Amino acid sequence: MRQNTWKILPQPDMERPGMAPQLPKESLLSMYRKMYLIRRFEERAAQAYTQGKINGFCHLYIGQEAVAVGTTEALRPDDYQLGAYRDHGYPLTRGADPGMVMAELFGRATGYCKGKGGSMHIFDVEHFVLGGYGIVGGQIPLAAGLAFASRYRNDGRVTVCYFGEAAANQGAFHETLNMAAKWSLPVIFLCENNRYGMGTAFARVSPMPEVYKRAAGYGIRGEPVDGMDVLKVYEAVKDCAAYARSGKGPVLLEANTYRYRGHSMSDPATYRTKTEVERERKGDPIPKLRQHCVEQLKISESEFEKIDAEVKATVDAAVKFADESPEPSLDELHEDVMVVPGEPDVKPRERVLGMKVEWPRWPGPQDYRVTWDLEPREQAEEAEQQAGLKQPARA
Amino acid sequence: MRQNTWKILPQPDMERPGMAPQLPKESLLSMYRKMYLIRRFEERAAQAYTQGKINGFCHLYIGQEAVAVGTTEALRPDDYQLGAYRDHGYPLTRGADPGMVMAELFGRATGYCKGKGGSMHIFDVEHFVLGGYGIVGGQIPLAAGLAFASRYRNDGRVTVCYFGEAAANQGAFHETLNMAAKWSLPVIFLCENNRYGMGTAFARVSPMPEVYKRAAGYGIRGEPVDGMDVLKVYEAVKDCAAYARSGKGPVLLEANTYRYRGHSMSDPATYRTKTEVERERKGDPIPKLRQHCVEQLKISESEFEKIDAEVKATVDAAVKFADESPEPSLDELHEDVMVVPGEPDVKPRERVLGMKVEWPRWPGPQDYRVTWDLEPREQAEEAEQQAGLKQPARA
Amino acid sequence: MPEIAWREALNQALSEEMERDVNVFLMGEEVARYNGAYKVSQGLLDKFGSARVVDAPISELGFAGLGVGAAMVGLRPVIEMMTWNFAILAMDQIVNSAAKLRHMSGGQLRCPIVFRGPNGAGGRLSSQHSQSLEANYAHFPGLKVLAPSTPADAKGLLKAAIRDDNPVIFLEAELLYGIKGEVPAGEHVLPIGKADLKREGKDATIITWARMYYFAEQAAQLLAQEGIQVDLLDLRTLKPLDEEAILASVRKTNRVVVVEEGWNFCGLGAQIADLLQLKAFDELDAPVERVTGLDVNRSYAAVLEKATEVSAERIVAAVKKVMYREEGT
Amino acid sequence: MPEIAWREALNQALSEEMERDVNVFLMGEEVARYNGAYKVSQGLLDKFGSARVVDAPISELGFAGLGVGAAMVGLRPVIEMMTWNFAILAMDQIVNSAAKLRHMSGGQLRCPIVFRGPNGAGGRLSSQHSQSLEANYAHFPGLKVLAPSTPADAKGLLKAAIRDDNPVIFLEAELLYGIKGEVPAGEHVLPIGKADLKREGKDATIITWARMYYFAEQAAQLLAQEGIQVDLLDLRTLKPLDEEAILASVRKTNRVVVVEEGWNFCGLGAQIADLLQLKAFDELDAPVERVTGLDVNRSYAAVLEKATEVSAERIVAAVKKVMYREEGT
Ligand SMILES: Cc1ncc(C[n+]2csc(CCOP(=O)(O)OP(=O)(O)O)c2C)c(N)n1
Ligand SMILES: Cc1ncc(C[n+]2csc(CCOP(=O)(O)OP(=O)(O)O)c2C)c(N)n1
Ligand SMILES: [Mg+2]
Ligand SMILES: [Mg+2]
Repeated sequence: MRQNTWKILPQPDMERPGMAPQLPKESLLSMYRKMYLIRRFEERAAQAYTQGKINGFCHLYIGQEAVAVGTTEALRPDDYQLGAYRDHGYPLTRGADPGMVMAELFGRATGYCKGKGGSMHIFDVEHFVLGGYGIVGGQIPLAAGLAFASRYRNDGRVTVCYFGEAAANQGAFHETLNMAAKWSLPVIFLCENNRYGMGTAFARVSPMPEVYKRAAGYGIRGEPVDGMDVLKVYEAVKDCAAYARSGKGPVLLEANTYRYRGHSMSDPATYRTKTEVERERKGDPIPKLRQHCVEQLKISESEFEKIDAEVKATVDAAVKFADESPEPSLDELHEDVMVVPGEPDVKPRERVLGMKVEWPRWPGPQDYRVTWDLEPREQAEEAEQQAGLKQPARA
Repeated sequence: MRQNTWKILPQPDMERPGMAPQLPKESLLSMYRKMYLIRRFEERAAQAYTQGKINGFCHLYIGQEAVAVGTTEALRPDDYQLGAYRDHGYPLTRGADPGMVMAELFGRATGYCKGKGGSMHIFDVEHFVLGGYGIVGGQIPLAAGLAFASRYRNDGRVTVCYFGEAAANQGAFHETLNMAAKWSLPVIFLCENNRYGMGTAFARVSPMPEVYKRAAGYGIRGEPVDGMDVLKVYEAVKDCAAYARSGKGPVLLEANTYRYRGHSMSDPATYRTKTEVERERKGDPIPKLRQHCVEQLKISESEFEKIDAEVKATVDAAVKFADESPEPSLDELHEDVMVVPGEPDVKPRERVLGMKVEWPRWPGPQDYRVTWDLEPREQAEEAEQQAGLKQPARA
Repeated sequence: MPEIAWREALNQALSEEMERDVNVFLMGEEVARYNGAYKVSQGLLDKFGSARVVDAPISELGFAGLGVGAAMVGLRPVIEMMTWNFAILAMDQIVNSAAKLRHMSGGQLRCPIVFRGPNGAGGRLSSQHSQSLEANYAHFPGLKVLAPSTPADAKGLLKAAIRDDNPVIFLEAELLYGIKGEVPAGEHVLPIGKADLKREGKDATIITWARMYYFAEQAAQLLAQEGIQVDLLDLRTLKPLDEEAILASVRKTNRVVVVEEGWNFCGLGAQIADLLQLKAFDELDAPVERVTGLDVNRSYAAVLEKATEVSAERIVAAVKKVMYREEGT
Repeated sequence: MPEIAWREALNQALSEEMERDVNVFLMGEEVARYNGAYKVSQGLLDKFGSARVVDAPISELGFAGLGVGAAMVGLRPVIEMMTWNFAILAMDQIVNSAAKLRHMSGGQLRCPIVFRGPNGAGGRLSSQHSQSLEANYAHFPGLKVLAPSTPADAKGLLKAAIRDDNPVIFLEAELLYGIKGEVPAGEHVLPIGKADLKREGKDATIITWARMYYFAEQAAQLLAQEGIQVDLLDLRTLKPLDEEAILASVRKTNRVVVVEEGWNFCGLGAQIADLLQLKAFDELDAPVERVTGLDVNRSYAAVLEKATEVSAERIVAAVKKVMYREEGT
């Protein structure tokens, strides 16, 4: 007989044996490079914001770099990712063109979304980064849809859905986790718990401030990870992705992290003390990885210096590219509202850089059959029979 | 130091020593009378529906009577109650006029809501029964608002919010339980788990079909009760109400029950077997209480026969009253859309029966001060400090 | 041509499109094992299996968003809302995700999804269950809004909606599901954005859509008995609006009545009246009259409900008014 | 009279009403310890304590509904939505609970609640954060909808809204919070439902509300330089609409331009155009022109955003058009 579906799975709270040392040096350096790229990128974005070159809301990822970088490292490059508005880092981990991301922030024609999306809505579909959303929690149901598509087509993909801890109080979170759990969708709900939703410490608005524990309400796997340690994130996501990919269902993974800046560029963050931020700065994930590599793995400092210099140059070039890019043409005004029959999708790097890119191909009518039996008849009938025969706990 | 707010409270699954024998005979007979009143009322409503005298959607409470009757018996008469569209029973437990409830179902001017609400929206504010709602889960946030008002005014009231198990998959459920838990609102979320939401067995759409277990996600008290045993319901609600009233916070109480009829009058309920229904009929809460009284407490059968006869007469009269009542006047068309300045609220029994009724008086500006410190400054500051100092589980 | 009911016409459209394209799936409450609250999906579970005909929990926001996510990567979800009243809970995903995806992504993504289900009155269902919400969706760029009247149009437009690469709001009417009409078997796809002149006349134009078409037709027959011949324009698509067809008719008749089930204030009819006064100012011989549901919450009581509703009599009176042929004046 | 900013005017209204009536409380995201995302609630937590100024979790549907429940038993909640874009998540509780309670209960209950927060563009916020949603709420019976333009009107109408026994949608504008104006200290309560003729002229009427008033005023000044004098009617209340004031003005000027920040299609301006063509058919010397936001999703890029927006220049051109004084023609 089928196992009771509501049984709460064990929630591994304990330290796992580290896989980190087994990582090749290139991986470590690549992760370092990406983290530093995001850091530097965001610092320059902040600067551009104060210069009035970036406008509107601009939410920096500084402090949280280890989460996206460790995650991407642990995934297949064609696994889907999407997140909220604090989204500059996600495409950068996947190999997006930094100049084009910066151009999007500058609202230029050369941006990933032609300057239409801006800071909060960065899409890099070529790299399976599917946005950038501004409604808190709004991306969570979308993630279930991506994972549903993967099960539907049996394409083996996993979806990673980033969201803030404060988004876990949205109804969308509850509804989605219930569906994903029931249908065993291959999705990692990756809560980036940076402890604040705007100016509100999470414990002030939730009696259950450890988000991963909410997994119990859906009978799914839930666990925390140190989001300030890129290797731990890598390790945890690797494990969760394998779990989800193998059909065991979704995971609620809570990365404990910290944002060093205010909520957005306009937030002075007076709700927390300097001491607090300084203390947290000591756990900065970027020097942490570097130190680990230098001290434990004897990688030479000079390699990092070289990376630093390269990243700086890359970001300088990105800013220059954005700055020198044209504003969108007014012809764009009515474009991209409705799809016109026969109109192809826009491929940003092809459009802007003239590169030939490999574009995701969603299977057409002829390409596959659906083999997934989401709810086998016997299972449904059994559930119905169980409902009929139920001898519920009647305390 | 304050206790960690997310700590999961013990969930009493175990049999409690029964309080039932200590109930006075009048209580038992009154509960029997109310259950039978609802049963008979609903049977006659079904009949009237097939005669075309009731229209639209009509959801019968037959089988679930023990839940509302046991609950009301355990509450103060001025505790708030509200529920979904399966709502004919709730006002009847509180002493609503059966003729006026039936008239509402008939869409007559003499109905509780002047025939404007109909079967799904029965309000008897005089008896603190605050509706009757048709959007699944829509009443759940409202209940938190009532309980909020009680804390705000320190009026000692408890709110009971009835909802079906299928409504527990709505985002509104999640958002509301989180708030109610965080603010320790005096509300009992009373899930009437009748195992089906329309034609869907609950386990088919939720990996966690025991609703009370979701309490863990909010760190609140959650427990099941046998909803087919009015004394158990009484006992459980009595206990939960005392708990909530004393400021300990909300409770998620799951009454396991069964509806003998289809979801609504138009549902043939082919998704379950005759055997199933027959088996469940053996647990009918009405004969169960009667048998208990006769066999255990030696109350004579004739007392019940007398009640049965009285109830039948009452319901006959109710149907007659409804049937002979006039349709609303067309002058009503534009009434009760907006409150016109100075316009008093409508008091149904006064309006229809000419009775002088005691009407709830909501305190005015001069009547009270707010003494509730929902979030004492120290508590907020501590939460913020904790967020700052957080050494989260970093597996 | 075979005569079939609305619900069967929809069922055909769904079945044929699911047959044609494996990317099409149907999700909603009670759509699978129960065969649909209104039996639109009768038999589809057996035909297409449980991954393509999916019973959702009562989580409108959640499964609407799930559909949008699936559409982003090339599936073609048909999301059934048990009624549009309940879809208000899902509105954020419809208007903030689906309607904006192509734009926010700068053209990288498309969102081929259909949200469908009954809109408008079901009959004696009181305030929360009787709303006509087309104007609310038509307001948002990025959505198409369809509201056919006949079974044939329903089939042809549902097929077109499923094939469209944009999010489509597809409005049905509970009270039409049983209505029968001739429906072409097999491939029958209608163009989105084209109104249908269902009856021709010269004296006045009645513009309407969805269930109100039947009231308008009834009114047209009554008027014909009095020698008044009307153009009866059934919009079928509410957005994009077929301005051409509207203007062509008013140029001929110079008098217009717009009939709409929902509330008057900020209803879709207001937009049509605006269009007419703007683009046919000199053609109009009388103000555009609107016959709509009354601007009150709907009551359960039969007499009150009836009094809030559009009727053929009210349409007749409005046509006479635009023709300055008011009774007794 | 003291000159204060919009946000302070709102703060005064809140503070005074909370002082006056213990039943009034404020709930929303960031309203308490953070003093409001836009600092409207500055200082209120300190003044009124944590039960009356409540930081809510990000649960729009939940806390909107909580407010409705509290209002049912006589509290007078003011529910702050951080923006109306997010309130779409709460729409069900606003339109299906608040707007229908009195009706469904047959007059037993009232629902004195204010939902308030910024509506419309915030400036370079792209598609999801820039929507003007008044038409969607104005469509529903059972709601009042207010959208003042000046700090004085904002104060006077917010106080009136809090004292009203019906659910009120109160629309602010992020881009106005810093705008200053003279505001009467203390008791200053304006009637709901009364438009304000902010400028008098004879040549044409500009009808507008909220932030667009400032564009209209600018246009009026430009027009005055060319000798064109307009009536500038600031609606302030969108529902119930002040038909009297609208019709009085058109009777005088015979030409109308309606200016609206939101989308054209099914915008509130359509309803006004409909009203005019219906009730002032013979008074109109030209079609009603509408100047609105473009019917596209809003872009982040400065040039695109600007091109979608209303401008004084576009209003000037529209006024000239209704006066048949088009440039170069
Ligand atoms: C539905 C909705 N409500 C409110 C907001 C305003 N808002 C933007 S971000 C934010 C805080 C979210 O915090 P969290 O989810 O923890 O993410 P973080 O910003 O910390 O990354 C709020 C309230 C919004 N964008 N959407
Ligand atoms: C938001 C919403 N979605 C769907 C419906 C249609 N509907 C009415 S009752 C119901 C089933 C609810 O089941 P449950 O909550 O278990 O209550 P029960 O009917 O069993 O008492 C559904 C789907 C609705 N009224 N509202
Ligand atoms: Mg956060
Ligand atoms: Mg149920």
